[in-house]
Amino acid sequence: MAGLALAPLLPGLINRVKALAAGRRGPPTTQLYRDLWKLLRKGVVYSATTTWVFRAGPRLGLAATLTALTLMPWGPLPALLTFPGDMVVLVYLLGLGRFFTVLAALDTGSSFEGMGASREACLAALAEVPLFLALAALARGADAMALSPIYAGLAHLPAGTTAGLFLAGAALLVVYLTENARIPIDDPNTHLELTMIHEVMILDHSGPELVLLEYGGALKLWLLGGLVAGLLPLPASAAWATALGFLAAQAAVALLAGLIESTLARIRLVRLPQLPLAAAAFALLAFVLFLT
Amino acid sequence: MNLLLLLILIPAAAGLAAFAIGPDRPRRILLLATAALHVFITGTAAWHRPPPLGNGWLALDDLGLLFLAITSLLFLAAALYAVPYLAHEKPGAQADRTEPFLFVNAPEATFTGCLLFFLATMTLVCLTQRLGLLWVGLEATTLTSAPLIYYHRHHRSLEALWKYLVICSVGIALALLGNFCLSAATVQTPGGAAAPLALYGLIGQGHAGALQPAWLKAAFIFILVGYGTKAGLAPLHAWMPDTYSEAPALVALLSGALLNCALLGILRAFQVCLAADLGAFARDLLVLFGLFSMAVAAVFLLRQRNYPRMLAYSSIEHMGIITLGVGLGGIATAGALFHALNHSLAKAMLFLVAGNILTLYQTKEIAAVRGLGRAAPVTAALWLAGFFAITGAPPFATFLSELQILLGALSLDRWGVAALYLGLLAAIFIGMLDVFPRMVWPDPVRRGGGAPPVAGTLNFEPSADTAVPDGSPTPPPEPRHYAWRLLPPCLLAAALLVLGLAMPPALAQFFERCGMLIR
Amino acid sequence: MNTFLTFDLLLVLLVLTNLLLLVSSRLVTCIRTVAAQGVALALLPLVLGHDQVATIAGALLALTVVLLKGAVFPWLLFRALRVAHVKREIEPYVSYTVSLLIGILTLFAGYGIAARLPLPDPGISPHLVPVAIFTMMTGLLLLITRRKALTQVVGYLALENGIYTFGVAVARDGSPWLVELGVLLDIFVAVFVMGIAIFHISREFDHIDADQLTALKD
Amino acid sequence: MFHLVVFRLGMFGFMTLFLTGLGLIVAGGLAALLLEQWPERAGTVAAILMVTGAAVAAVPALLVLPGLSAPVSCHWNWAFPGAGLDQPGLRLDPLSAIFLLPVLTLTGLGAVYGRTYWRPWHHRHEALGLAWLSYGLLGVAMALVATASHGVVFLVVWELMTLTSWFLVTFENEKPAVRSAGWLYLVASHIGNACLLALFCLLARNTGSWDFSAYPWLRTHTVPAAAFFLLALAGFGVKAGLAPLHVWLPEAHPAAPSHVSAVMSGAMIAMGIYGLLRILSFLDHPAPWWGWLMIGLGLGSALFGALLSLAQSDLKRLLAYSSVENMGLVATGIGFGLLGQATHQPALLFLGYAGALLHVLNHALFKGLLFFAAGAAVHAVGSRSLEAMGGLLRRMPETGALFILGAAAAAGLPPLNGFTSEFFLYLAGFRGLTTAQTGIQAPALIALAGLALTGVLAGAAMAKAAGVGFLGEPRSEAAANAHEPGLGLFLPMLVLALGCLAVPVLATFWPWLLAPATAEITGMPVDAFTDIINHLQPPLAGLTTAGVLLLLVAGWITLRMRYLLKPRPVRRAATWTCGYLQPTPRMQYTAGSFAQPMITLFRGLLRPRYQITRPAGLFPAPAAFACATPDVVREHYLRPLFHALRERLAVLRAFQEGHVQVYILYITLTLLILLLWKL
Repeated sequence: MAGLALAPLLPGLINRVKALAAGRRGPPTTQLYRDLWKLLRKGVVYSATTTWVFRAGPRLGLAATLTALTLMPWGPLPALLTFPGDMVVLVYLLGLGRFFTVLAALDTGSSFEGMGASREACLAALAEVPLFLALAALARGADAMALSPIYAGLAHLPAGTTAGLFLAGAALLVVYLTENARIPIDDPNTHLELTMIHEVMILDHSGPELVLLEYGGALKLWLLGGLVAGLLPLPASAAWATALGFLAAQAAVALLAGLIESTLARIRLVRLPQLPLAAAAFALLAFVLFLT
Repeated sequence: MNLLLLLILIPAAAGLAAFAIGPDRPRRILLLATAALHVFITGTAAWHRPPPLGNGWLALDDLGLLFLAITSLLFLAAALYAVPYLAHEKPGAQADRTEPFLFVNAPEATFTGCLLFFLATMTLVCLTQRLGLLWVGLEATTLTSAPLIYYHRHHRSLEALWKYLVICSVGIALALLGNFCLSAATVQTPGGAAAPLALYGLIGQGHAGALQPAWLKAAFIFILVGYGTKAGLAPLHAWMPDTYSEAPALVALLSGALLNCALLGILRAFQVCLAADLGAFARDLLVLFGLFSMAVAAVFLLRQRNYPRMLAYSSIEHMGIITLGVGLGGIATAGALFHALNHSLAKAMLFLVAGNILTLYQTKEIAAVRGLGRAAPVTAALWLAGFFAITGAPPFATFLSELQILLGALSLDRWGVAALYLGLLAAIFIGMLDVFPRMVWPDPVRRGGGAPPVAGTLNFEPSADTAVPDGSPTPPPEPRHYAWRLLPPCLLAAALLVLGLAMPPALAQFFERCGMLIR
Repeated sequence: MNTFLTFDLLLVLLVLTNLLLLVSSRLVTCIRTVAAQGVALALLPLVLGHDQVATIAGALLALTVVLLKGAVFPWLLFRALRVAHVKREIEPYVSYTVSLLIGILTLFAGYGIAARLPLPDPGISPHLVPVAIFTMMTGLLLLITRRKALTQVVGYLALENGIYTFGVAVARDGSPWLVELGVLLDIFVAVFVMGIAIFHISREFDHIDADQLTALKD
Repeated sequence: MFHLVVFRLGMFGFMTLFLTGLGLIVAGGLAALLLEQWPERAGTVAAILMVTGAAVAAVPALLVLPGLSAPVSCHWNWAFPGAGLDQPGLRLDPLSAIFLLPVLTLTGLGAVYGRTYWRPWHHRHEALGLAWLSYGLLGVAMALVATASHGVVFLVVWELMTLTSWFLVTFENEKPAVRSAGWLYLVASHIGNACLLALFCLLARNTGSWDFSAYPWLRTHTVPAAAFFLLALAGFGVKAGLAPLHVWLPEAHPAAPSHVSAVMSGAMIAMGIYGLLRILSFLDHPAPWWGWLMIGLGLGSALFGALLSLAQSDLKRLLAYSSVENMGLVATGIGFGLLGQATHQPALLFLGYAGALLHVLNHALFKGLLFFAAGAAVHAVGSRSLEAMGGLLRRMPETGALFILGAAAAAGLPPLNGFTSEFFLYLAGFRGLTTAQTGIQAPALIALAGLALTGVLAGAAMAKAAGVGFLGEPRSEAAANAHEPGLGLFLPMLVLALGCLAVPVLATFWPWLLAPATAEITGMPVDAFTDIINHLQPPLAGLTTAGVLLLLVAGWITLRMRYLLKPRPVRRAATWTCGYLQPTPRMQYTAGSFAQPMITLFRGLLRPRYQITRPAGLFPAPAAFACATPDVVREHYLRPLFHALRERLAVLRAFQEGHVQVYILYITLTLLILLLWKL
């Protein structure tokens, strides 16, 4: 539940790191909370072209992410809901959100949002394979079929498999960056529609509608960040210590993302596939390491 | 009087009478009556087998009965068709359909008379067990059918006649040589002198082994090439497409029966080979000819432009199938004999429908016949049904027989033969598929009306769609008595369906018994 | 005269007629030659002294053959010739010299084939089967290489003669007279019908060139 | 009480009931043929009879499926040469029942749909009567295929199915595209059929019987099982549309009337799967490579289908490729099943087979729905091209909503039915991954990655179909004037949509329902699966919980938002287009451009064709860009092959050159060769 409250911190954290790295002061870490709060009080403007699908997009997107959150373990701590194959459900719930966001974008009839939708779908296609490969590698490593036992099992892995964990973590990190449209995949702060991917999709959403999207985005960052963070060695002495450790790990992942964003430039759209492909290769390698 | 003799004499006498009768109507009735009587007597003879006549001159065995029944049934269909057909043909000069000239028809009396003689000679072939007499009968079929081919008296049918006459005569002459070789092979047989070239003598107990293998082989080769020419086995088939495309539909149909008769000649020689332990040698040749015929037909059925020719090639294919089945032996034999019946029915139906289409559209070009489905729905339905029947699609009986032959090939572990057989059947189907629907369907609409052309939808079909001028040819109104001309093909289709779905068990046993004679 | 000698003389006559058929361009010569050939081989059974000749039926049969091949067929063909107004075979597909060469080759091939077929009766000349095959092949060669429809009929007759020779040689018990008669009747009708066809062809086309009958093809 | 009734009926009536139902369907077709002068009445009578017939025939299927009734059968006498002693017959067992459900459902609903859909063709009533008859016969043929228990009967009804569907595919035979589609369909079917002929003849040859009941003999004897498997795969693969045997499918499905497309796509191609499973049920001890081959083929088809589906701009063709994809998923499931069978892992086996069977059902539901809805859209717009649609959701709200629902289901998204069966497949994949056998783990990983990629691509394709076709501004005049087609088209869609929702609700029951059929395939007793099914309950229950949770959360957010927005100003404005004041529909992202990034990504495989007219000079003329992605297999392999064959073989036609002399030469040469060779 803490995730619900803390998630909007993450984008702030990333931006903060970026600003610091660039030598600026940057917006406060809680900027997203303020944005959300402001937006929440506004009215909305709907495009005359749109239908209920346009409104369903943000709602279903948020609902899907929220549901997916119940499946995310806090490191070795089990998730609210856990069952064999829950990682598939998690990934597909994100897919559901994306499907309707894409539809909502297409519903506006705008060429820009169509373009964003098209690129988003393409990125998703690219990210899905490393995500599954990484999760499968972890499942193999922990010899379990549900997220919670997997992450719980990782703590007890033999010492030689750290490299595998590291590789799987790298793959998940790429997925984290890709799915959340961060640099070097996408620049969330760009202001030219033609170069945007995720942001251009939500051009027409306003007010509370935008809140749903932005908040959903933050939650997704939390969710995928959690998958990476769970891989880090967390204190296992007590549940509260683990939870605290997990929060710290989440923050660490965000910091890492911030660092990556500050040091790398956005890669060209045509060369985009290389990154997820590399991630897939990492995940495969991790799998091979877990096999032996 | 012996039924067997009656079977030959009645059509012969009717043929003589047909020449004598002046007015058309009684002559047509005579034709119908003879056909019906022939079927009736054949049925009776099948029921109580009449005793052999003379020293094997005329005798009815299962094999002969099968081919006799086919001949008789086809003749009935032809006679039923002939009456409205002849009634439609105008006396005097008429314009040709494709070229600018006038021609006349042969006198109807000649036509009917020859038709009946033709029946008599075919019956003789089916009934005799003396190979010499069988030869005489087969040569006679060529001669009695020659005037039929030249019914429409113009240069194309004359060319057809000449090819038919010369090539078949040469072929049959070779078969005569085969008969001589056979009698050379029999010199040492004990019963040889008593009844030369009588089948029972040749395949009877103790006689067969005394045949001289070298002569027997030569005999089989000559007979196979000789009768094979008449039966349309590739590469001896060349006369067939050229002749069939010009003969009246009716005659082409009867030639279907004729092919079977020629095949019977080969089967008789095959029986002798089997009895003399030369089965393997003969089988190899039959399988070879069968497959080669199918292959040749497959090649020529691709891009065929003329539908009677297409039917001729299809006949070559099916004679190939039958030969293949017989050559394989085992279960395939019964299948092959069953197929002989099915093919005759299906091909007869197609020829009759083709005749109807010719009457409607006045052209033999496939590309010029379009929109049959709307212009003449029943004809179109029959044409499509014929297509599926001839390509061996269920529920038509052809499917069952082709399946049996495949099963036979597989049962004997002839994998290569089975694969080739299936492959060629598929190729032939593809070739014929280019033809039939195109004729039934209306002109393709290129612009407007419905969906725009979708990207990536490229036409697989050969480009004959563009080869024809635009504008659907509108067929002239159906001629008088047209409905009557639909009856025989309908009956044939029904027969094929019945054979395919609910064959009388006795008939199935009959085929299996026939099969035992030559396996 | 010795039977064997007579017999071989007849065979030589057959060979010579064949060669003449192969080189002759005059249709009249061809018709006469093939008629002579027919008469010659009708005499073969007499020379061989077959049993069947002894019977009246057999004698009648031989007489019929002579009549048919020596008189009726030439008459039919000459009639067709008159109608068609042609005298010569023009430009065969294969020149006369080459035809001759091929003909001689087939004679050798005939010996080759005959070697594989043991004669049932050792009393028969070993040359008979090769000559029969040669005659057949001559007929087929004429059918294949000549252009005029009439020459094709002549070729058919030569083929028939060859087969008849063969029959005389190997089927010495022969076919029953009924079949023989049937065979003769068939051949007669065949030639008759071919004659009629030639008549029609010449009327329809103003020529009797079989090689120009190619409207029907694929 | 219920059991008692079932028992009573089962003794003497289930087969009769089934056959009565089929008879009613045929009667519907015949009635339409007889009443063809009055097309409206003909359609009504046919629809009523067919729906009744389908419902009646479905009763025994529904009872046999979960094992409430024992399998029922009937026999009759049929003699033909070589028939042997076995009596041909029908047998309705759980495996048949699974496949009967989509067949009967779609046949019945399609009849209702067709009654309205065919109205514009009423002036061509003579063609319509035949089309109705073909339609009825198609339904019956499929039902008989699923129940035939005799090789020859199977082949006969199989061909009947092909021919009747061919008649329907070529219904609009004046269109060149339809003609070529018909040609391709029949050719492909025939080639597949050749394999099946060989297969059944081989079966008969080895067992000496045509009767399926004799075939379990094969399980205990040494037979060339691999040959059976490969022949079945080739023959049935054509019908199921497994790549690269799928070429006919994307041509034929769009060409057919929409309800026929639905029946063909939802039920008929599943018959290919049925046939394969039926053959597998005769064989025991599959080799592991069978499983790998199936998984490879299946994933290949799934990926290929999804990609090409994404590349299409013809709505029905897009759906057709999606069928290729889904059949690929089904094949993957069968592959897992075979693998489980080969390596003696009942859990993997069960997940694979049950997933495949369930996906067949689900595919029938959502693809039927999608084709119905697409038909309504095509009907309204007069074109199948997505570029001519757009904005249909505003004009056809119900149809549009159902299409989006179907699209989401087809994209395999939770909580809809498509995901339920894909979940089985993923579980199978993870099961393979976590098994102890090393040989399975790595390929299972690849399979999982393939499944994942397929899922996303299918999602993109479906988003494209729904988004470009139904959302945004109308892209053509006709689309702007589109309107709801009425109840006749809507009702069948609604039923299928409810089905899409009902399947996941029943998630935990499906293993129980599918167990008898799986037992039938593997020859194992049903009890053998009890443990596995019990172990399956938590994931399925979890799936349901997650679904329910999702709906609750979404509902809560929606309500909350409504409450929140009630007092707020809500304005309507034009879409933001970077400052353009008058955006036109032509500025929208097109179907082609939506797919472009992904097509470019896979251009090496898809080989798209670009046509570019570049702007040039100071005052450039209008520029253009067009991209088409024709089927790779067809364009780059089959078409050149066929073309070359035609050309080469045509040369041989010169042999029939007309001279009688040459013909005699052929005879002479044949004679000489034979004499010299054989004598």
